[in-house]
Amino acid sequence: MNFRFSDEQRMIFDTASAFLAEVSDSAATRAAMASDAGFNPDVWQRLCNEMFWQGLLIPEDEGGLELGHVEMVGVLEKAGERLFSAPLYSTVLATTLLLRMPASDTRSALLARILAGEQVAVAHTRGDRDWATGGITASVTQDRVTLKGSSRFVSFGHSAEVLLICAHDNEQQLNVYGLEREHPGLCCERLATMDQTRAMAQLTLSDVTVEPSACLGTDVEHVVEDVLNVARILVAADQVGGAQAALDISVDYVKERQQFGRTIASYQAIKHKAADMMTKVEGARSLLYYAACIADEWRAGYADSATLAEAAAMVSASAGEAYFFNAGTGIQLHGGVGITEEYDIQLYFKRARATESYLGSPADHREHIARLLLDGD
Amino acid sequence: MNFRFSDEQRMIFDTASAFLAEVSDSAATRAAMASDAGFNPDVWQRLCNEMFWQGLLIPEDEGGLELGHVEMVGVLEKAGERLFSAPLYSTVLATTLLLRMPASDTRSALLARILAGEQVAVAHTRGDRDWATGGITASVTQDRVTLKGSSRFVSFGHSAEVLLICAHDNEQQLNVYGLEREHPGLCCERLATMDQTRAMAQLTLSDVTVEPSACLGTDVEHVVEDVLNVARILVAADQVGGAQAALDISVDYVKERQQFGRTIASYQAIKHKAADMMTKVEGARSLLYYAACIADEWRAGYADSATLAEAAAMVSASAGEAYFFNAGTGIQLHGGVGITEEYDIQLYFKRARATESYLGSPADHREHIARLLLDGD
Amino acid sequence: MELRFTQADELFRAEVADWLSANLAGEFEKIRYRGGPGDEHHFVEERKAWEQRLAEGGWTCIGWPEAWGGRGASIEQQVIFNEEYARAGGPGRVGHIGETLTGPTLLAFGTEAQKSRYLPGIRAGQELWCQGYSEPGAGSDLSSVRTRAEFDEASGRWRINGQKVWTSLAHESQFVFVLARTNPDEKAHKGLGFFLVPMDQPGITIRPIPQLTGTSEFNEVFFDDAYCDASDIVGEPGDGWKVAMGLLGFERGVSTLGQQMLFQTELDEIVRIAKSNGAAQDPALRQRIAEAHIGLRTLRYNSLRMLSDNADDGSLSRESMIYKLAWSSWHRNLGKLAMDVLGPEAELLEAAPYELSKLQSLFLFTRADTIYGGTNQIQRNIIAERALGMPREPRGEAR
Amino acid sequence: MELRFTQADELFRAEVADWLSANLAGEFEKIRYRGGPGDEHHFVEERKAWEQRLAEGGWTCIGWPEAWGGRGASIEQQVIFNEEYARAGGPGRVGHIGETLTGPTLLAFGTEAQKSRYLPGIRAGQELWCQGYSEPGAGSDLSSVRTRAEFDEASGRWRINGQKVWTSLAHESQFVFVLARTNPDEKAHKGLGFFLVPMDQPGITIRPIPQLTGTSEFNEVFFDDAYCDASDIVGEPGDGWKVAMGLLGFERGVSTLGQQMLFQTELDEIVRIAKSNGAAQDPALRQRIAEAHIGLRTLRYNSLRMLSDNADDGSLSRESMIYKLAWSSWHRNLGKLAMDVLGPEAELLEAAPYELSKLQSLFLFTRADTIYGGTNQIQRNIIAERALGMPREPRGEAR
Repeated sequence: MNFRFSDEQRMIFDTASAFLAEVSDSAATRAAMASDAGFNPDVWQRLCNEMFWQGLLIPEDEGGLELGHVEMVGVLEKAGERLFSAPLYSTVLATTLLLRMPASDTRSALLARILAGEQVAVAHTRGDRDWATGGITASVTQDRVTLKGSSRFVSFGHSAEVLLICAHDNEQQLNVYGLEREHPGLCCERLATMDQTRAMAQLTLSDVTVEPSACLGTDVEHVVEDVLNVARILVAADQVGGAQAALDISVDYVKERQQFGRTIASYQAIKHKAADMMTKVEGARSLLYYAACIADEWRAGYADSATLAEAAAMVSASAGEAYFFNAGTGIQLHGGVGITEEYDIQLYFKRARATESYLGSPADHREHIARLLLDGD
Repeated sequence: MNFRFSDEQRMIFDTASAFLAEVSDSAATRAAMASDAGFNPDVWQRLCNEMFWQGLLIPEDEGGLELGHVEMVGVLEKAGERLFSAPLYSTVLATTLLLRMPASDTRSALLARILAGEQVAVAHTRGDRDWATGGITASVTQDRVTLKGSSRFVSFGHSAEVLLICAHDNEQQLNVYGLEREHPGLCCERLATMDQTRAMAQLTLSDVTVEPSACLGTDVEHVVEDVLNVARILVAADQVGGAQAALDISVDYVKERQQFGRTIASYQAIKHKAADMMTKVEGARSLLYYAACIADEWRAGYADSATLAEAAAMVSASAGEAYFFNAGTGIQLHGGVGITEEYDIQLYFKRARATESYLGSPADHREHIARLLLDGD
Repeated sequence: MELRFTQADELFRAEVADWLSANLAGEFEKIRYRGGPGDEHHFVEERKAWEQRLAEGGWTCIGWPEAWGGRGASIEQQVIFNEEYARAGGPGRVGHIGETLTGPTLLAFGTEAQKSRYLPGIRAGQELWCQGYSEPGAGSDLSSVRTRAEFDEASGRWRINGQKVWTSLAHESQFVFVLARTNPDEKAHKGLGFFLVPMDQPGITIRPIPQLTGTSEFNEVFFDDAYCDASDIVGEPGDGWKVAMGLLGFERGVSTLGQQMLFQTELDEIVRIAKSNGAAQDPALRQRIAEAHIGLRTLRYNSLRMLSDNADDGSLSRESMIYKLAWSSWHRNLGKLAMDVLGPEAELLEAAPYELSKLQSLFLFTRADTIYGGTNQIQRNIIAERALGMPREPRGEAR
Repeated sequence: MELRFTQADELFRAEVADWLSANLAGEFEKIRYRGGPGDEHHFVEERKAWEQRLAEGGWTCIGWPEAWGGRGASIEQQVIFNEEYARAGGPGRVGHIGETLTGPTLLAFGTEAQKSRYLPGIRAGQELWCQGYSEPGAGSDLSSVRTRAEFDEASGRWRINGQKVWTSLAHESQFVFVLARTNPDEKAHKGLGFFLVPMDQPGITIRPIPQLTGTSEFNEVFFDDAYCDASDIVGEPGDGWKVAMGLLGFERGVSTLGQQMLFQTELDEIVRIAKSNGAAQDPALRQRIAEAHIGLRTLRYNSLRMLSDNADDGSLSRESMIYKLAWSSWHRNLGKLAMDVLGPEAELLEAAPYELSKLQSLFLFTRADTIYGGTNQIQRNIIAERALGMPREPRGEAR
């Protein structure tokens, strides 16, 4: 038992901080937001070349770094601190899904493309209240598969070179298919969203026909569920980072700001709000590191799906609420300027709201926990 | 439209305050708590003789004052401020129920006994989570009725001279029967409860036989529901009074108390808690006065049962939470002495908890409102 | 204590409703429910025309004395008017600052000449006003005014220099009232003056403030040698704080009832969505929707108490003191509730690049509710100090 | 970062579990799960005997150096011991103040003579300690000490006069450590001394404080010419604050894990009741039960971070600073949750006149959690000032 980062891990995170400070300051974030794709391709290429985060989870024998979710989570936390606007989460999600598919040449080829800096995105949900998988169906015959339907809230689906499509087949089994973006009948459009730092797309498939070989895995509903629980932990990392940044920039602001002849940081009402923010984020962080450990245990086969799901539900509820609380309270601590476009706190606020409802609300996650505790024998 | 007390009403409340200050100070409350009956019979007799609150709602032609629920609520608010420990609420509840029963000699006789200072209590519930009416059944034959079962949380049922028993008959209709305390087979025992200021009893009826003439009303389920909604408003009055007192004594305490060289009332953390307490209690009070008006409109036939139920649910949720919040926060503002037996704030805290779960929790009341809003067509 | 209105009041209600139904139609149909908080920048021209239509019908400034063109309407009638106006979807009033702030201020503190000059324009819906109170960096500290007013002997006028912020509708207004320091040697509440200043002059520059909504309801207003006449000071130099504080008192009035009707419209919309998208089956959301309903009704009866009490004497009652904190917190929670009821859909804009839906706008704009007009922290100070008699906050003692 | 324990640690766990299972039985069966917070006054004699049984088994003071009778146990082993102790229902320790406060304080600041005199008695479970910190009216302001210690030249001993409050187990203890002012001319943190004082002397009077629970876990302790030896001061006169602050640091330690196991027992009981009485079907309670579960797990991983960090260096980490606020708020909410899950039954006492059920006791006693050891308000000050670098609270400037 040792619940502390190694020196090597600390170094990774320090490097991440330094890189992100350079490529993801306020101006860079706003430029990414205003761009059509929602990110800066040059930054993405630098990330892939210099940081190699896209290969962090990929096994060494596939050419990756074969590091763990603890490292991934730490990096995403730093990205969240900086409102990093890039297809990092989406690519990690796709990687995680791919790594749970049976080994195949198709899979290896996709992993190699990810390592080379290409983007892969996952379409798994209709995107309605319950975030269940669905929205796309697969009519499977001997020699071809026809995909139909649509999927919303596909993270960076509009800019991905390859889409991993989760589709229910004739027998209600969930399969995963890999499609090139240019595949005939596949339409990927960016959605106009309130949070502009995490670009989302809508995929529409009108009678898309693929070879059976495009299928990366069949009957993988449970695998996808596991992967989405890992995804929740990855999102929670972003939330913890954002909640920390919201606290930090707000404390910096109130220390500077004078009112009624005192720095407003000296008012107890302000101090206690800040203390509550810190309590929220440190609590969420403790759960986050636990969940990251569990994701590694799950990958290694030591933790089962239920343990992973419980960890994901706990940290999603906690980090989602912490981020929203901290960003909202941060606006309040900023006072009037908090609602102006000029200050960054409102960007954290919008990202907090977007991530809080992504892949289930805190109340949904608590209900998951309640089922575990209360609905047994 | 005029949402303000008349001069006459203010006078009634001022008189109530003065009387309660005399008979229900901290020492008197503690003496009542420690007594077997949970109240001081002399004070009760003085109340009946000097204040005549037991006759406040009774029509003039039955010998009462024929005042409204606004006056009753105002008096109960003052009683709540003083942690008044006496069978006032229980008697008002019984009166309200009696007044909705068909006029009869039996009814008039009971009203006269109430006016004379006797106590009447209502047994209406098993007292489990949902507070539904029930627990006692009536086997009705031509010439006699047999009552069986038990009822918990009968307010001052152990000291009442007469018990009004709500019982379901063979056809699942709810009827009301009047029983003398000494009736054979009827056992009324005081319950040992965490809050000692509002005494509660358990009634057990083992094959109690009564004449059909003991029946005060048949098929009155809806009437009893209305009366219980009035009861919720009466309890809310106690809660608003208690919430106000919890605020007042806490503010008085922090103004006196010095720490780190300052009166602790000068700390913003303390001031803002007090401001939140005031916001809660004033909000609940606004709903309370509305609900009291609705109770009067209901009595006059201008408001229907649904309007009464909505008002009761709203004020119960609001006043219940306000009282608990204020009493709990009051303990915190008192610091260490808040948890000692010596200070009164803990008595408010216990009464707040007891009343908050009595006749339904705030969450139950909100669910009632949600049904109205969300479950229609 | 009486909930119901008299028969005479109900006749008045019918009159208001009939007039609105006949007039808020045709060319004005499209501005129904528009121009509220967060939407002030929409349909301004149409709303100006509407303001004049209202004036023609005698429905502006109904609470003013008849001598100044009002109806001398009772509190009850004003409540009724505001309710019916909101119920009919009456658009956000462009003239509200003149009607509810400048007017009452002049009626209380102004000279006869000032009243004659300014009240008719407000009453007619022809002259619009904006306010110049807050200054950059001063936030809730109204008294830290750095804008200066000097009497210019040469021109015989007041010369104003400084900067104001958070000014709504600055572009649309003919006048601004300005709190400015007349005596630079005095500090805080002392040495202030209250000025009535025409907007259309070279010395005034307006800069919109881009907000998190992508819109700019608020402006900065710069005064660089702006002028007003010698007679355009309300009270004497040094009276500014007294006048300004009186004015703040006028803000808590019958308009709260109309505001609540708008809130009800928002809540109704959220209920409608919840029933259609399955959120109504979510137990946690059911609790919150019920809580919103209870909270709004609380605001209503709180306002009725407030209005009934105010009829009694001029002082602020306990329920008045909590009102800003109560409504702004309630409204902010409503904004979050709207998003949570929408679920994932909450993210989807009306249109690219950044056109918000009505509920998104509610969500984002309500974060300002707990800040402007005195933050929730300031409100709590006020409650603790004025209502509960707790010690005042120490000033200027930070380290 | 590694969640799992090593094989060696798991062997140690088995050893602890085995010993407890063999020893916490028979005569000690009845004290399982007893004597925790709010229950300290129960089974005191039996728990003293148990303390000695523990000592015989070598299970007291396991974190102390072997030279002083400890096992020099690693943090991991201490965590394991505390977990297994709680899991087995180990009773509230009567010796915990000596073991976790006096001992570490003497190990850090004491003389060899003091260690030799006091450590063995603590280690053997023979000499129990209580603490004399808080004073009446001082509350969270530890530094406003009025108790005085004067060196009495005649007897060559320290003479102590004053009053302490909130002292648990005062009647059962042989010693009390006392923070007292050695220099009456100095204020606040200065001029204090830290004394080791025998309880059994005429100058000491104990008065139990009746609490809202009807019980008296806490006492007032009066010092009227009480004495201790010249050598019974830790450090020099004037070092008292430094010693006391060091001691407060020792409080945040491995015992948190054991505390959490007790919390888990409480939560399990609440879940069991919810499943049996229908509360488990109440959606609002489901949310709160889930929240309690998540909160407790948060405390756990927060503690593991804290312990892992503490292994690094001596300073308080961020997660340590929030811990008191987090656990006390969580526990207080748990008490309310217990009542709401019970519903109406929550009111029913175990027995007249005022014997509380375990959950009622939890409910009432947890109101103290957010007060003692620094109120939540003080905790927030500490977090803001020490962790976030915000300005300190002004002292003594009220009006």
